[in-house]
Amino acid sequence: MAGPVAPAGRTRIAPPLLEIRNAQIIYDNAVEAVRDVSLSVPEGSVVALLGSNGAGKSTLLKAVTGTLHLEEGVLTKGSVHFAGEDIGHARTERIVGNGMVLVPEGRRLFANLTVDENLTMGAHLKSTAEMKRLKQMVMELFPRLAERRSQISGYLSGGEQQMVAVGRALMAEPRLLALDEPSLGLAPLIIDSIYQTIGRMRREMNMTIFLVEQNASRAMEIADYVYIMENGRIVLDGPAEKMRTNLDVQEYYLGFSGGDGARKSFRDVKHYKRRKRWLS
Amino acid sequence: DQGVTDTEILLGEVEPLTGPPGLLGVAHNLGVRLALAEVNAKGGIGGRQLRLIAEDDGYVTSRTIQSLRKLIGVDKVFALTSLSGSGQALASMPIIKQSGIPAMVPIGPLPPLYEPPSDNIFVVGQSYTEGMHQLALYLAKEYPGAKWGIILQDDDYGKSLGEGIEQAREEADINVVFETEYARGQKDFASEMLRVKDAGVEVLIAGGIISENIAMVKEAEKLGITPVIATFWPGRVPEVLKAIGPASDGIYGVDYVAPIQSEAGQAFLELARKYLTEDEVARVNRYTMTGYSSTRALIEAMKGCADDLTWACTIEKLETNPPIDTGVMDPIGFGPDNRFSNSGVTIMRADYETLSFAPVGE
Amino acid sequence: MRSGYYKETIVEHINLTDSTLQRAWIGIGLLLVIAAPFHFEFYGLSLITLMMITAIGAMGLNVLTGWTGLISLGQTAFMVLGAYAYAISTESWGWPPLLGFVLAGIVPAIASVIVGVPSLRLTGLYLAITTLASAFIVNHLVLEFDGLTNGSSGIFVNRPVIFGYAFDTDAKFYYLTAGFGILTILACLNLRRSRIGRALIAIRDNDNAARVMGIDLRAYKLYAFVASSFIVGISGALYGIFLSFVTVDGFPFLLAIEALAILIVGGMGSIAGAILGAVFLVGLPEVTSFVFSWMGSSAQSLLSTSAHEIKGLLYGLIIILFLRLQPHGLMGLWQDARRTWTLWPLKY
Amino acid sequence: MNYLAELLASGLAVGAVYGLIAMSFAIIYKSTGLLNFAQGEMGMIIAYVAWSISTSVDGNPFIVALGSIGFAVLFALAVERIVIRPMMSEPILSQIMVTIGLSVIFRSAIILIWDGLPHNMAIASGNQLVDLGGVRVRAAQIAVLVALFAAIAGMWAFFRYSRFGVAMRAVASDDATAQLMGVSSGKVQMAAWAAAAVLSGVAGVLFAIAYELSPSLYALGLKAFPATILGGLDAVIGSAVGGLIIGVTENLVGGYISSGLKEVAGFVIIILILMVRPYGLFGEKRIERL
Amino acid sequence: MTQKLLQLRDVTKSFGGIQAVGGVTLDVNRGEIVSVIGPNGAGKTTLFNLISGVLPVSSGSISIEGQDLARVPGHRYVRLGIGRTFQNLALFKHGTVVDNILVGRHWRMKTSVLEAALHFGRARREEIAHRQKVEEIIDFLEIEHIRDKVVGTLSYGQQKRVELGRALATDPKVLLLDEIVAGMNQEETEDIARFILDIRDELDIAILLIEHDMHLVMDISDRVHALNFGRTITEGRPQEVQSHPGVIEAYLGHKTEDAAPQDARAAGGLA
Ligand SMILES: Nc1ncnc2c1ncn2[C@@H]1O[C@H](COP(=O)(O)OP(=O)(O)OP(=O)(O)O)[C@@H](O)[C@H]1O
Ligand SMILES: Nc1ncnc2c1ncn2[C@@H]1O[C@H](COP(=O)(O)OP(=O)(O)OP(=O)(O)O)[C@@H](O)[C@H]1O
Ligand SMILES: [Mg+2]
Ligand SMILES: [Mg+2]
Repeated sequence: MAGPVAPAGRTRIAPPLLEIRNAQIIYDNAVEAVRDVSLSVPEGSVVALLGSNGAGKSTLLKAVTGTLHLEEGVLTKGSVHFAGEDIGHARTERIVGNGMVLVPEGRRLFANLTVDENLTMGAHLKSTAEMKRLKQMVMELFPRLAERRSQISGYLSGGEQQMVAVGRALMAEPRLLALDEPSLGLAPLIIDSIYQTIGRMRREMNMTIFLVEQNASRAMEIADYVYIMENGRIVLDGPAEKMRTNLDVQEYYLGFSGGDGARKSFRDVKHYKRRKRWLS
Repeated sequence: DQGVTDTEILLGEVEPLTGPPGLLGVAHNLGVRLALAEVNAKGGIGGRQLRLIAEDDGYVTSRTIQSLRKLIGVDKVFALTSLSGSGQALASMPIIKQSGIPAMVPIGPLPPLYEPPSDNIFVVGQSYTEGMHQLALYLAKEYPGAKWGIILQDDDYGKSLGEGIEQAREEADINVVFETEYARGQKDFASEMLRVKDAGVEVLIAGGIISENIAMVKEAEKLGITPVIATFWPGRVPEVLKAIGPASDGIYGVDYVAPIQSEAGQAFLELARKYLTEDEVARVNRYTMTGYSSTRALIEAMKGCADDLTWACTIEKLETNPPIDTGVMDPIGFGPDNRFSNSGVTIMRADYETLSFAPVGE
Repeated sequence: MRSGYYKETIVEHINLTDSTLQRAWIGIGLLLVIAAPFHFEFYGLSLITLMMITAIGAMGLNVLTGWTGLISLGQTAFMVLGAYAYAISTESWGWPPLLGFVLAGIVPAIASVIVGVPSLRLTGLYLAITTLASAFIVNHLVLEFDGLTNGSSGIFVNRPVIFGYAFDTDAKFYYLTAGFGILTILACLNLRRSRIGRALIAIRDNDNAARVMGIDLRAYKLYAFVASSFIVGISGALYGIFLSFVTVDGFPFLLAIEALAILIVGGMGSIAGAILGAVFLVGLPEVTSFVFSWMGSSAQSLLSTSAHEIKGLLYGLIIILFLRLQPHGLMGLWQDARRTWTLWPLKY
Repeated sequence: MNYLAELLASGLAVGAVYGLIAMSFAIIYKSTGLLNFAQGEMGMIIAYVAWSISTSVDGNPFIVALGSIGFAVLFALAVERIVIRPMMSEPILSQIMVTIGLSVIFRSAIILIWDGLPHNMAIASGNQLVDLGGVRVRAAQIAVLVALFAAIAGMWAFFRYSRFGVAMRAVASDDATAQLMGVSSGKVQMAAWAAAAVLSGVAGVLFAIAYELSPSLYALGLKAFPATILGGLDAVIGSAVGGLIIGVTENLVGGYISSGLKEVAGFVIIILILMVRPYGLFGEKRIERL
Repeated sequence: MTQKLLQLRDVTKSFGGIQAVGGVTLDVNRGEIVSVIGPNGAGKTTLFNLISGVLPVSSGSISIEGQDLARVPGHRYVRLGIGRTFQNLALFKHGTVVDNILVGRHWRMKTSVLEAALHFGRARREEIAHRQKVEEIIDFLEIEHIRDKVVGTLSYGQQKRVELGRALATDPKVLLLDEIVAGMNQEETEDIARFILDIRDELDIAILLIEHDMHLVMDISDRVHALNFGRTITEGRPQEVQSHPGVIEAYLGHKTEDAAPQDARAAGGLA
């Protein structure tokens, strides 16, 4: 597997910012959720990870941010390197201190803190002045949050909570931002602005993005490189442009039928056991 | 019977050895060990050495029962030297009666333990009721016409004291102006003492065990009132006086055991120094004396049966032996229909200077 | 080595056992229970009896705390009520013991409704406090109504005679307790696999969703209170008979903490956990005594006056170490062991 | 009138002791979601250490104060580091159970290290009687009230102005996610334990001076726990208020009705208040929405 | 017989100062699939909470099959035929998949505590019958492979399916689905779309759907109801709503003659 290279124009022969090698992850000493996965995220790039439910995407992100052990999960084989350091078994705060931040699955807001306090927590490692500036930026990105600023976050609507979760991660201005389904439950309009922001951060701050997303068309639009995961393995990977032309990707992730470039209607979906070519 | 080998006789006892009640249990235990060490030094009983197994129940009834079963059933002791506190002893009665093992009860003698008498349960000392009765009569005589305040604990201990006062009221003129019960474990007695002050109490019966009495007296000091204060024997230990401070001077007490400061008490200490370590001697108090005395009574009975060391014989000797005098309390004797030593009590007063009590009138 | 059994019918899913092997184990267990009095003497037997009584109480608490997630520190109140209901009805009024046992269940059950109704809105430790409060209030009432309860003097309780059969020896009383124990286990297992048990678990995991599924939260929380205190009341009556003497002092507040500890150490919500936890915590003082005697008699005499404090220290230490190594309790340990067993020699 | 004043004074004095320990329960709860069942015992141990220091340095109050605060902090940190921290990601009930185990150990240790006897602890003039307009109190009782108000002010300022205060609440709410924000939940927990130990130590020492020092001192924890619940488990300042309410109620009931009802009265108040406010007087509601 | 199944009249809900739902009137007829769309925080989930009895209405009325729900306690809504799934997952995490779905059958079971404790006769028969039903649902949703797993350990998407199963188990007349396909990829969304259509066609259950996936909404709904700030913007056939300027401005963000411009772009990449 070749893996992605740094985006064009930035020809450095540096190791990728995040690199996972031959990872195996096991829950409860019994469930093998990820097996032999290798993947790398070069500095300044956007890498997307797609895959069906239960494929192990979130598990991989938990491993990267050191929160696996909280759910009785263990990285049993392989290694995870971030910025050259082996973080396979490092403590979460240390990983975060080194510049990686995760928007976890299920939002995980501090339910009894206000929106404002949640955002403050995002900038926990920043100075107060920085925090104010970043908060300003997040409020502009999500005007809805400005209205709800002093509301207890546990009472927000699902989408509003998602905005807080994404905003909170942006507050950290991380070197690498890992997002677990950022567009989950958001209205189309908001999804647009989130992706615009991600794009902007990447351009302006050279932020590296590691994206897990079900909204495949959106993810492929912004990604440089795409991995596809099934049943705990990486089954397919390649540069985004190339992946878009893959017939299976078109059928299973983009919803085009039969390669004629037209989206098929959900009304016409037939049920038959289809076979993905990569699962031969 | 069980517990007797060619070289050894096993005895057992249950008492609280941990936590705050351990103050009482450990001291008692030392008394029993002292009595054993004394005979052992003289060659034991019929050439057999005595050995004691002490079980801790932490003052929890279910653990008392468990420990007794262990002592009787597993360790197979020959006799018991204590059944822990009064409630625990009461709960143990069925087991003890059923097994037939001779048992001495030197802590917390309550009437149901000896009325009606059980064949094998021997109660040493005096009941709380009678002790309180005597103390109240004395105070009534000494302070005629005084206003009385009574603060009692809401358990069988407090109830016994209350009965003692009732008895005294039938015989003497006692004017009670304030009476209350508190829940066991209470620490703050401010409101009670305020009511004492409010009622103008002149004689106060502080019916707590240890900490409660300390709290009451200190509170009286705080409020600037100086009633005559009377406490009961469980709290008659030097530590209480020390903890209260100078305000403890002149507190009344009552007991059937001689004060340490007395001649008999000093002689007892002398004996203790001979057989116990320094550390242990420091923990000697009135419970050591009762434990020692009652165990002596048991040992004398066993000695009388040296060749035929059985339960039946021991019980018979306990019944028929002449009263055993240990010096620190009235001679201990029982009779065919009497399982209660019914020891006489002495009224005493505290002296803060020497941290001790002395019989009144001396 | 077995790796689970394939089930073909639904009946197999709801049966309590799923294999002959399991049935064999249960048979062996029953035989052991029956054989115990022949092997253990006086003391050992009473220890096992105490374990059983404790286990019954723990299973009762488990219905409320383990299944429904309502933490209670007031179980002693229901034990006290059960014990007194039995003692008063059989000893003071001379009613037959069987009726006494029924009362020992029903009286606490009614009381639990009185405690339960005002507590319906409470959760977590807030509920723990109101149940704790009710325990204090019950004790106070028992002392207050001394005409009925004999106040602080307590009531002596004799071993029961049921249908002319006297459970007067230790072995017979043990069998009586074992009988109650087995009935409790069966009742709990059945409840757990019924709609009631599922409703309770649903309330614990997500009460709002449970309501949307048609579960009446108030009614079911009260069911849990009632069922739990019924069982706990029975264990209280047995405990009273075991002690042969019923007073409020016989049921210290510590028991409530210990009951909770049993569930945690055993594994919250599991019936087997409650039983194992009871065995563990009731047996632990024996273990510490053993460890202590193993340290040698010289050590013992050296520490003569503080030996018992050291035992206390050891007791606390063992609990901490156990939870450190096995935070999911004895059931967690058991599951780990079983997984290793079924999966061996394959690792995953 | 004076009778009432004296009842109130002693109610406040003992309530302040409950309040301080109640605050320490709440601090640990608020910042880690854990209930420390050994809090009363920790206060007791600190009081004993203070007593030991005072008997060996002849009662110099400054040395005693510094020494016991220093000890409180070190003690709390040691307990946190050795016993609690390794349990951090385990189920909360297991953590609570560990603190129950700790309480057993501490209670035994007291008697092992010191003894089972009650003692008179005379530090500085803590025992001295002070006359406040006809109401006599001990100096230590005034001190405990002062300490309580100082603690209230300090906590208020801390949670109002410090970002660390927000972090503490975040850790209690979801410590895994707090770590994802770069919060070191270990540090937060250490700070909470240290602060709690100091508060309950102050309460223990001053109680021992004003009343007595004995191995049953830990029972103060059993009094303070209801106070915390009354104020609200996560309401640090509310718990202090809860302590005062319970202290005053007990004394009023004892003074006007009967002592036997003292204990019960406190609990009845709690039940009544919880029926109206299921999260205590000042506690935060559990947030739930679908 | 009226075709009207669920009727909302002028329904309002306020939280303190916030009016989350403001005067919504909405009907769901038998055999219909109706979608509710709107920006985040528009009040869609709150509307569901009102219909399913999680929250009481502030004013207005809701009725099902002509029966007014105002005086019905929350746990009885399900008996009247209202079943739902939750946006943020509200499963019983420690139970297995089967357990969770069985809870959906709860209200149809009648065993009393005593019978349950004995597990005999009716209790046993009933249990078997309802388990049968649950197996059918598991079959229908194709989740056999996880049937005995503890729900808390399933992935997000798997849990959503279990929720759907649990809601189906309540035998609803109208099924409320709150963002059921969020977190699912194309393939899984297709499966769910098929389930929804089958549920409607085969089980004759009306469906009220909250969804942000416009393709799905436009493809399968009979009618669409658009909300903003708790108020109705418009209601009508999918195409009408999609081209409504208010909806575009508040929600979609661009004129969408063509349903999915970004897909078109993506498709363009193929050429
Ligand atoms: N805590 C856990 N314990 C046991 N198994 C788990 C746990 N968490 C996840 N799994 C299992 O690991 C596998 C991968 O789950 P994961 O959450 O990583 O999937 P995912 O790719 O994120 O799926 P989705 O798109 O639905 O979020 C699933 O089969 C799941 O059942
Ligand atoms: N219990 C509550 N207390 C206070 N405010 C609430 C409560 N529930 C909802 N709200 C507010 O009501 C508004 C509507 O919320 P709702 O969840 O209905 O939105 P929604 O349309 O479902 O949004 P989304 O698409 O993001 O899920 C939100 O602004 C939310 O903050
Ligand atoms: Mg996921
Ligand atoms: Mg919503």
